[in-house]
Amino acid sequence: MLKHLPVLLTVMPLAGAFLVPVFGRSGRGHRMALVTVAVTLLAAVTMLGITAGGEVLRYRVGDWPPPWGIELRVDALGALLASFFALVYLAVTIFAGRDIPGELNPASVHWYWSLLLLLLAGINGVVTAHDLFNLFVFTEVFSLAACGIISIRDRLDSLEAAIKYLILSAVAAGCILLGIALVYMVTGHLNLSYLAAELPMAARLYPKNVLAMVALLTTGFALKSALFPLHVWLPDAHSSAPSPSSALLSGLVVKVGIVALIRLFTTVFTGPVIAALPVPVFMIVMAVGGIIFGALFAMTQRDLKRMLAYSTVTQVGYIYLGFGLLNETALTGALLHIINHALLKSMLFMCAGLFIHRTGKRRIADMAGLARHMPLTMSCFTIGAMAMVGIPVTNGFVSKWHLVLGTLHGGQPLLAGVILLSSLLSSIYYFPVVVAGWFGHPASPPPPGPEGPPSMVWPIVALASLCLILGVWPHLPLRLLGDVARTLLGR
Amino acid sequence: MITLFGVGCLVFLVVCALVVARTRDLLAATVVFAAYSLVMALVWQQLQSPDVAITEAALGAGITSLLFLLAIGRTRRTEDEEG
Amino acid sequence: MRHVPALLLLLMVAYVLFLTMAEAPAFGVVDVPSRNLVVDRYLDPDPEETGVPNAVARIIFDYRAHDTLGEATVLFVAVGAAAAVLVGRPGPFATRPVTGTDDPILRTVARLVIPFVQVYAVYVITHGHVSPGGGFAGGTILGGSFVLYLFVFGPGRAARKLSPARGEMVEGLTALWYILVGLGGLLLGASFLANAAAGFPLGVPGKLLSGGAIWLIGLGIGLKVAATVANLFLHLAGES
Amino acid sequence: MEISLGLFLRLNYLVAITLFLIGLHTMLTHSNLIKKVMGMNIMETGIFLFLVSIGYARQSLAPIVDQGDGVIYANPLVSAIVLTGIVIAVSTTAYTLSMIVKLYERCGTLDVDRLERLRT
Repeated sequence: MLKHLPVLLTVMPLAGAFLVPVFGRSGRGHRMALVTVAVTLLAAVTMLGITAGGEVLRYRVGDWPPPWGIELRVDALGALLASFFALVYLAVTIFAGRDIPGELNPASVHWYWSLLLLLLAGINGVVTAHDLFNLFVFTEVFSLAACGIISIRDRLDSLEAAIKYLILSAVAAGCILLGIALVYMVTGHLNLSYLAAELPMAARLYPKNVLAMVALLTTGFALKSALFPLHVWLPDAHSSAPSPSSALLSGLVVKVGIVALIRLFTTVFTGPVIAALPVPVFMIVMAVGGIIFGALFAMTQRDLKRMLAYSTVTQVGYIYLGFGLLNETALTGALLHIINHALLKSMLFMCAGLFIHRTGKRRIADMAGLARHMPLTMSCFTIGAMAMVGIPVTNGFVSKWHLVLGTLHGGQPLLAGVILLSSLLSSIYYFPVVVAGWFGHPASPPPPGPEGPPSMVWPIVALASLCLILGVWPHLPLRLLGDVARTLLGR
Repeated sequence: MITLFGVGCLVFLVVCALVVARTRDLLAATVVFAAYSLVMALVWQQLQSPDVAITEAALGAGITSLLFLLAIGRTRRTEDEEG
Repeated sequence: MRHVPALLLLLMVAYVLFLTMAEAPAFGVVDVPSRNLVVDRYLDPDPEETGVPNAVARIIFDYRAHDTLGEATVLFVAVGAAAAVLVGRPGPFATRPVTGTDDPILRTVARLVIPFVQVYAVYVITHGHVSPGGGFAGGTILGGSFVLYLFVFGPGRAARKLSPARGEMVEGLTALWYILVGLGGLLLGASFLANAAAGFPLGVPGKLLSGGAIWLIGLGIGLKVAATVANLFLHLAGES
Repeated sequence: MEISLGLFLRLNYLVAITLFLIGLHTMLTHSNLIKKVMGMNIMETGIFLFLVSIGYARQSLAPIVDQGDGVIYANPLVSAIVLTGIVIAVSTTAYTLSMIVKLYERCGTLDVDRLERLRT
């Protein structure tokens, strides 16, 4: 059974998602989703145990050998991402159990659980894919499911945001598919390893074709992962979705595009193939734009979820910055930041969701004095804000530290300045919320009562403690990711 | 495929696409789009991909056009908001 | 004027793509890089590996069946998300365009035509492995016969034939069928979605009952697509 | 000169890219949502035409491989890719149109610019 885990990682959530409309209509959907996510988490952690030593799990779907059939691969990076993503998923799914039924039309609640599992299947499909077209198909699965968990909230602004997101996703899908067509035309392969072997030859014979292909694929995946200036869909989509969806969209979904790009740039577009094309430089420029502008826009927001969404634009910029530098320390920082930001931003969005659930208000000004009524949630929000700014003992500090070191190793002290400047900007928009939350006076106090249902408070507390644990003892993921970064860069 | 008929089909496709893009009447655009899909199916038949041609005729020309018709029926017929 | 950036972008894309096309491998030639060992095996004239002569069916239901699972999932996601949106409260500008017709000619013709359409659809679904067509095209035609019924007799009567709840159930079960066939390959000692390697009987190539898992998956896909199309149009016609 | 000759010999590719660009242009510049979806479909069929053209060779036959030896068949892999692509395109279209219908029910407009003005 162990050798089938790479494919089961995708197939189990799929089976769960197909079962929900059959059996999950009468309120059982949430429990079915929970069980499925838990089993997926178990599978991912098992694979992490196997691959942590450097082993790569290869799986031939349908028993066909690679160039003919579809190959799946799980390395330490894939297993680590799948584990953390499933962990965040479990917390969000527990949280959503009390939040979602009140937010949605009762006739569509069971679809929410189904779409949630389909989104997980899409993410896992992309993380495990080792075939370009397979990657595209599962990219579409997660893109459509991501729109689905936005538009399911029966409001005008959610619909508008989902349409915008879906149309831009379709442009991205067009770019990716045309890129795949171009690369298939000159190599005749879709498997990533075989592509990598054929591509140097093809780049000599048809250089323009290969360059256009790299540009199209990069644009497509950058659009899906909201790299500045292609982020225009993100603030609306992430702020108008139901809070559990926002947590997943900001925490996980934007990262999947980056993971796909990291895979492509470390296995296929290596060395001479992209030597003529300054993609990394381009990425760094865009990343710096995202870091600065995301922070500036976040400062002007009055809606809490919109502010968090713009902060995601900044954080995506950090990850692209570390990736574009292409040195070991920076890449380690970027990979660690993918995980840290997944934990942090999901936690912050769940805090925001609980504030909204409890008070019915969503403006930043309404958070004043809430610590008196919701001390645990406010503490967790404070931890998240500290980590976003990059204060020591939180996990955000560790990844930012590695990114700064990476810029120095890469001989770019100016970029280190950008990171520090943006930390300053983050503190300008995060800390007033925290200070007002603890010391402000509420305009209208919320109705008396407990902080919130335990199933909504504890997932937040669990993720916040994990953020602190990873901030104090970052060695385990760091050592693993350091090895991964070395392998990816081929050293 | 490099027959007069094939070239004619390709020219027809481009003309149809331009008409769909330019016309302000969404219903007319849908009808032209259905014709476009059918000719596209014909081109794929000539390119020796009958599986794709059948699927395009059923899904692209049939289902997609019907979807557009229903969507226009539930919304408005012209692209201009004042119409 | 606000379209100027978009136009500049398009001109740039057009310039790059046309230059690319001018130096791409020639059109209509056998000697191109995409015709390599991969395609040769797919086109193996002896169908002993898969048991079916239609090379496209070989690929979508056997060699690359995992992609087709993803494709069926995309369809499931899209129609599920659409259904979840469409059952929402009606807004102030709501209309119902499909009411059916009282025209006796239309009703009689529809009654006569629908059985023939359905027989043809079943033929296309069940012969997907030996001739062009297959689950996706045939399923669409089968769903199309339901759409014809819907347009002629109105959404109320159509929903009595197949209610949205029942349709969703059929969709879920047929999608599960795909996974079950795949898991069958896994439990028989091979991999997920394995066909001949797992010992599915391939039968005599060219016959109706041949191709093992290919035939089973094609059947499930046909039913799933039909249910999906029917369900989608029922929701879009305003019946929920 | 060289470029135009190269493009003429690859007429199918030229038409496919032209369709892709027409569709992309419609998607990016039209403010009507249904028109944008039509543009999306044209863009995607352009890509499919490109893919199918890659698989064609002169005198090739449809890839139903029971026609004896020494026959050239069209590339079946691109057909499989295009089949998947068509289904994905139709799914996206269906979902987008459903959302557009619901959006219109709420606010009575299909125009993105007007939606923007309604919001402010």
